[in-house]
Amino acid sequence: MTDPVERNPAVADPWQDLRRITRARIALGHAGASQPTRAHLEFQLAHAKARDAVHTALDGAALVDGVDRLGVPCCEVESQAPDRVTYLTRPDLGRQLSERSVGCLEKMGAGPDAPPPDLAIVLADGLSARAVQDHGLAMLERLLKVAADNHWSVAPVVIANQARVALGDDIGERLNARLLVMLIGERPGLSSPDSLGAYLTYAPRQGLHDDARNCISNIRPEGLGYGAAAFRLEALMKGSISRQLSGVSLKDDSEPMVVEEDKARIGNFLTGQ
Amino acid sequence: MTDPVERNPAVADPWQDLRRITRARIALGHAGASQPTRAHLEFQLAHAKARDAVHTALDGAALVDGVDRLGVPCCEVESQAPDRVTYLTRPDLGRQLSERSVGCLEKMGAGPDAPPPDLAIVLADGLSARAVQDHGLAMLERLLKVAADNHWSVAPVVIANQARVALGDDIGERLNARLLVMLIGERPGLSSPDSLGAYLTYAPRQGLHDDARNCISNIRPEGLGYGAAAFRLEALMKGSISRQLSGVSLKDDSEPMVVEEDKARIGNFLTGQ
Amino acid sequence: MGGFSQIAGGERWHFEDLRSLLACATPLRSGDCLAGVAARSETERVAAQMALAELPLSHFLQEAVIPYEEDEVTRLIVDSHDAAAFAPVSHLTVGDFRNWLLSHQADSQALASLAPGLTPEMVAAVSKIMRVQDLILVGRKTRVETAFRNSMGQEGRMATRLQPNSPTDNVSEIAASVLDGLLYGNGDAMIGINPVSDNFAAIGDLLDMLDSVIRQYDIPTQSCVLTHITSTIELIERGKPVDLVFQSIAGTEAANRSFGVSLDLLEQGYQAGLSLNRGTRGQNLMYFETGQGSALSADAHHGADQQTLEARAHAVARRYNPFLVNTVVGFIGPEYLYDGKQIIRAGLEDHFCGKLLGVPMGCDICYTNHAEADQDDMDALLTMLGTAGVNFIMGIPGADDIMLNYQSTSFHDALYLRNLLGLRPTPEFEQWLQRMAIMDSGAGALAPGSQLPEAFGTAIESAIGKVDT
Amino acid sequence: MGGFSQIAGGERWHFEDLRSLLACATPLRSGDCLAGVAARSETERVAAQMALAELPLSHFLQEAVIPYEEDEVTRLIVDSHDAAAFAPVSHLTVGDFRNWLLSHQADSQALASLAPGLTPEMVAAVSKIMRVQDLILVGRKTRVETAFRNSMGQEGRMATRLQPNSPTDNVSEIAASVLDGLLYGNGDAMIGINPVSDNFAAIGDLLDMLDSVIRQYDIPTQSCVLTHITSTIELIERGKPVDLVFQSIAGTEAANRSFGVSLDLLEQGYQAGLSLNRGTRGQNLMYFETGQGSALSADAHHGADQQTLEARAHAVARRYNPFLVNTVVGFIGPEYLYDGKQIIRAGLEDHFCGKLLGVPMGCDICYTNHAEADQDDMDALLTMLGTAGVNFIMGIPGADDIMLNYQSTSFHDALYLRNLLGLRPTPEFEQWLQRMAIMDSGAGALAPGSQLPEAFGTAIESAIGKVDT
Ligand code: B12
Ligand code: B12
Repeated sequence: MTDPVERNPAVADPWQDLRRITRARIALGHAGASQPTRAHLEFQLAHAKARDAVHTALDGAALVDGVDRLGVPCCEVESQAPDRVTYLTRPDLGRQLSERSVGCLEKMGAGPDAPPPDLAIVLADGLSARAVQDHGLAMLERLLKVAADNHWSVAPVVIANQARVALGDDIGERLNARLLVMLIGERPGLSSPDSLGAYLTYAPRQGLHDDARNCISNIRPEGLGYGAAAFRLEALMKGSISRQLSGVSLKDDSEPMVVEEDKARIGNFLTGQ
Repeated sequence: MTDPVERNPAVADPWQDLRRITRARIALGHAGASQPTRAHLEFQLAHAKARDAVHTALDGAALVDGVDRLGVPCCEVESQAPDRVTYLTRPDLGRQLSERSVGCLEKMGAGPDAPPPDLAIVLADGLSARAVQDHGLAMLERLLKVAADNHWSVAPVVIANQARVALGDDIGERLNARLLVMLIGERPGLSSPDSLGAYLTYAPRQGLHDDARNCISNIRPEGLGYGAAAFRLEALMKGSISRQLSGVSLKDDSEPMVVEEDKARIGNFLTGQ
Repeated sequence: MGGFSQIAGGERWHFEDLRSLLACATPLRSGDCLAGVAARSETERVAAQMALAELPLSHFLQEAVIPYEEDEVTRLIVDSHDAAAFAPVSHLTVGDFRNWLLSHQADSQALASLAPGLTPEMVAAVSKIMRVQDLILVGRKTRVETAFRNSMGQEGRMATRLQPNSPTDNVSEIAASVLDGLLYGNGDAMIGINPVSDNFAAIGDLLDMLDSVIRQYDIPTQSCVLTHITSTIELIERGKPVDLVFQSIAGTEAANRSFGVSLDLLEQGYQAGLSLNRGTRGQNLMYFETGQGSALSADAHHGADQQTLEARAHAVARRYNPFLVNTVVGFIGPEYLYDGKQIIRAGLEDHFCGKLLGVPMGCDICYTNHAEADQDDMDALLTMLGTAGVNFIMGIPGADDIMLNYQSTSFHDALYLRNLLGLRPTPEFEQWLQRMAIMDSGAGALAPGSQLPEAFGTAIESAIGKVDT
Repeated sequence: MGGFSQIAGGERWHFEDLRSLLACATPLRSGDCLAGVAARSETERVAAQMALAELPLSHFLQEAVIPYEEDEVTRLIVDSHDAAAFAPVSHLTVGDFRNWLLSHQADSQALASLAPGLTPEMVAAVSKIMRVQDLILVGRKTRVETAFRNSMGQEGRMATRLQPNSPTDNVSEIAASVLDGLLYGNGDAMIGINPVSDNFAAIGDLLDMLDSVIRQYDIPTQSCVLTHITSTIELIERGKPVDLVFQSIAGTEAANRSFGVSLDLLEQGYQAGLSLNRGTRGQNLMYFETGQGSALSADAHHGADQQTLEARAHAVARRYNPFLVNTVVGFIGPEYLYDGKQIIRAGLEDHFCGKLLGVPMGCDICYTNHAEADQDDMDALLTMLGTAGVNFIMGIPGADDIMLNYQSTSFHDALYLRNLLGLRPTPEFEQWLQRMAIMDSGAGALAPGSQLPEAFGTAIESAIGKVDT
């Protein structure tokens, strides 16, 4: 060991350029067979930030403002989980409306005699308030357009705090809606702290399980774009209303769509297809 | 694998009888090379109980009663650690007297003009309130006798809550004592939830370190008996007062004493000595 | 009347029935607290473990944790129990069963013969009185070998599932991750994509894509697209090239129902897979994912603890001769496994229980960003599962799944474990890696210099060319 | 002016000096929070790690963590630094030093030559940007061999210190524990008693006793009675048979002072030990114990983090060619290492740092009852240290030290690790175990049938006879 070691003892991978077509952590290189220092520390930083994302609270007022500006009535509710720490360890509480919220929804509801609205939409924090903060209104706008196009009546929009997916069952039932779409923050990933999920339930009511829902996931500019997400949701909603069900038996058999941009458009370059 | 396995697949050790001479977990036997189920679960139970011991609070009133009955003045103080959880993680607070306690000690002190007492004694919870609860008074009684025998004046006895060893420095300084003996609960072990330690400091004052103290440890009936402990402490205290120091330079060079009973009295049977 | 009593710590403890005895005996975890079935103190927990240790194994054949009448998983367990295989240990208590498992008599052969005689509740019970080191030691002795296009589970081997997920099911993105994984020596367990979409056409495209890659490079591995089993069945009917048939499963009928499946439906999927006859070395083709907490999450736990339910999920899996079963241990979140400590223990328990039941267990060593865990915890579980002889782990670019939003093990992690413990990929894949000049003939070390292996050179160059323009 | 800046997570972070940069870069632990030197957020911690990764190793030769003028440990580090040994890596940053350590170039030979060129602050720094798996992988490559009456630290070997403590220094009690340990194949690192008393006569008796046992049974091991070094020196002068000279040490002059020692005093103890010339295979005879938190506990930490100070304690040890150094990792309590997770990481860090500095590291894998830890955590650390090639661990009857009141590893734990990883005792001791018919010639398995080995039979029978009456 008298020779000085190389200046950079980590080995780079010759396919680094492919990093431009994906956010996946490929071509990290290696030190021995381990991850080089740079990759390791970038990971650690992303982890620190993703943990912050989990604990960030929803700015409900800003969302209410936004919904107002779209000219639809709305109402803010919260689950029975009083704070973030409880929310994280008590999903059961995150699935039930607080008493205050129940009252609030009752005031909003059209009353038992009014015709049931076709569609209710919830904007919920879930595990990433940032997701619904950043993408909720854009998706809402598109969904309202889809509803208008299809002549579906829409219930007041609900903004939900400390919410789990199944909180929508309770909300949808109280609003007496035929179809419920829950736009909810997915758990934040290292590379996607702001991913939105859309869960669709036909005839929502308390006690339903996930087999009765459909899901569209990873909605965000770097994932499934707003347009593509709305397109798919529309297909599912139409199927749901016409077949009067949702969940496992409702399949998406539409043509695959290319609304979203293929960052690389190089296809499966491994087999040249 | 058609033969039924033996009824007790754990193997016993042929030297089990030696368990009678020690509390050490010897001759546990083995299953493969691992600890048999019984030994493992007994360990787990002891662990559950030792953890309880850490969190048990001192019954100060009972101790005060006991000291009263010995006819000596006493005073109860506490450190700056307000509760057990803080105590465990903030030893710095456990080494400082609360404001209330300072006032209390001042009232107790003989005043700056009075001759300094030769000996101050503290009974402290430390990490096992049970230790001082069970053995504190018995040791105190013996120490008072030693003091009387040697014509040492004794300051009021102090009962200390949420205390670390070094809290004695503060107490001793305020009592202006020449010698301080801190009787304090040692951390509870699996087999000894009630072990008492005695720490001796000459000319106690804030800012001293452990090199300025001497220690006698494992005081309890199954460890170092009260009589033996008092005997050793007396030897150390005498040396300390005559040499006007304590700590690393003060050594116990007395004859080894056999006050404590050798449970087995079989000596080093390995070499027949 | 009934139930179990135990004196411990100077107190008398009572446990109503087997279900609550098992729940109270489980090492602390958040999911059992959430369900309200956990022991209320450490001493109660040890008391339950002591009572459990004294229970004869044969008792488990008399008392069901979830009633036979109400639950098809219980019926499966009871009806398929092999009394002859059970006979050699039928006279033991749970505590002595632990002793026997640790003894030298319990070698790989003995354990394999015993598997059909064990019920999931028995193995869950014994795991609850085992320390982590016991779970490792016994886990390591149990070997479950299976085969499809290569052979899994041999001593000294550990495979990886290459998981090249994309948030848009984008084919070029997926291809880039597949390439990365293969060049890091990963992918012998399978190349398995979680599709973000449940659109038939999109999933069909992914199946075609993986099939073409495997064929073009002649990779001794299998593909999987982890969509719902009903979709897979439909795609098989439409003639798509399905290697492994995937489904998430749980330990109760009701939880499976909430996943949209039943034992019959799983059988249908299994038969559909078999009909294609695509395995070359064997016909194990079911791929199941499990994980503590899923039954409770579907409110379908019947008051049982999540670890016992997990073992029951393994018993469901066992029925279909699976190629691999994956406990996705820290996947759901802190409501079931709060922190690294709970995830680590659960991962080792699941591996142990599955293996003892005769199931080819792997583990997705993972955590989410809402759990109290980090890479150090994963390294601990990874290292221990390696010493415990796990059949496979995951391989994900940089450990970061950009679609499922969680952290698992990276391609590098697998190499770490191979280097540390001298573990090797599956034999067929190892040969392929050498043929392709990806790995040194040594124990899985990356080929020196990291020159691009020839066969992939052209593909990469053309791809990079296209990216540049 | 001065200090270090880093942009991370969209913010700019500043660290005043090397000392605070190191402290902020340390993975979370309670002791650094107690000292008020820890990072205030996870993002700040990573920022500090990033800044540290960019720092040239040579910077550590310019900026002292504790001033040269104030601290004899700093003076020792600076004055004994071997620039020639350092040269090969002198141009690297901390981040690239990590890369190099993980690379295949950094083999055992290269690492051994480098050791004298490294300062404790350098190795502490690089450990802070390493994952647990990195600490294991590099730890395993570093080998430090020493010898007294047998040889320590060879590849594939792991020794144990038999610790037969008694709350009354009772000789029969101690003999019973020694017997138990030997018959479980433990004791090659040493038979080392912590005396409860500091009475000269009592300690002298213990020294005589251990000496007579080792001689009578011709055990290739060494004894140690862990009293204060001043007492050991005195006892050597009185002609007592001292094999190893023990002392607890810490990483600052002030902390050592609170332990009642100085570098000079340690040298005196070392020379006194050497004067006896009792080693047969070598003359490494100092035995040191260290552990994160001891400096802070003595209020002698100078605002440095506890892990850096621990590495400095290793540098103190290194000076005296120690036979073994033991990081008693979870010994003090939760104020320094709060829970199993912190204990595990600290144990692996200490092993890594010590070895890299050229110190023969072992670990007392342990916890107290006031910490949030349990046997499962110890199993994790035990298993990982085994794979990391630790020189020795502890062997205590049933893992329960009935005098020091903490839990460490049991005789059985050592056998677990040997079985799992194929580790063997030191060569001389292994032969002795076979000669005495205690162990099978296999990898450390207990002799079948557990018949009493002949040589011990008489002693045991007579003892049992006496107990009965
Ligand atoms: C966590 C998770 C699970 C957990 C859910 C348990 C739980 N308590 O969280 C488990 C492991 C059980 C699971 C199972 C399945 N999942 Co899932 N899951 C996720 C994941 C990673 C995160 C979800 C999230 O963050 N939710 C937000 C929080 C706030 O919601 P929550 O109320 O806490 O949790 C609920 C939802 O997560 C919901 N849920 C979870 N998965 C699915 C899947 C479907 C189809 C539906 C309707 C609901 C649903 O169940 C939870 C309890 O009510 C997403 C990927 C992603 N990036 O979002 C995939 C994802 C939603 N799951 C998916 C699939 C396919 C499944 C399965 C159908 C797989 C299978 N073949 O069995 C099963 C069955 C689901 C069911 N019908 O019950 C797909 C959906 C694809 C699609 N477009 O339909 C996704 C997008 C991942 C993927 N691409 O594979 N899943
Ligand atoms: C924990 C401990 C330590 C820790 C203390 C750090 C800490 N923050 O707790 C460390 C590892 C640093 C330590 C070091 C030593 N210890 Co020590 N230690 C213990 C132990 C296991 C528990 C003590 C306890 O529960 N205290 C109660 C709590 C409430 O007190 P505390 O305020 O939180 O902590 C203080 C005391 O623990 C004190 N302390 C700890 N050890 C010693 C030793 C002496 C001689 C003195 C005066 C004080 C002292 O220092 C702490 C900080 O002020 C005891 C064994 C036992 N069963 O008690 C041995 C014990 C007290 N230590 C002992 C010895 C010999 C030492 C050393 C001298 C060893 C050496 N050769 O260097 C050193 C140096 C001590 C010193 N002068 O500073 C002996 C004392 C024998 C005797 N009769 O004199 C004991 C009995 C164990 C033994 N038999 O070996 N020790």
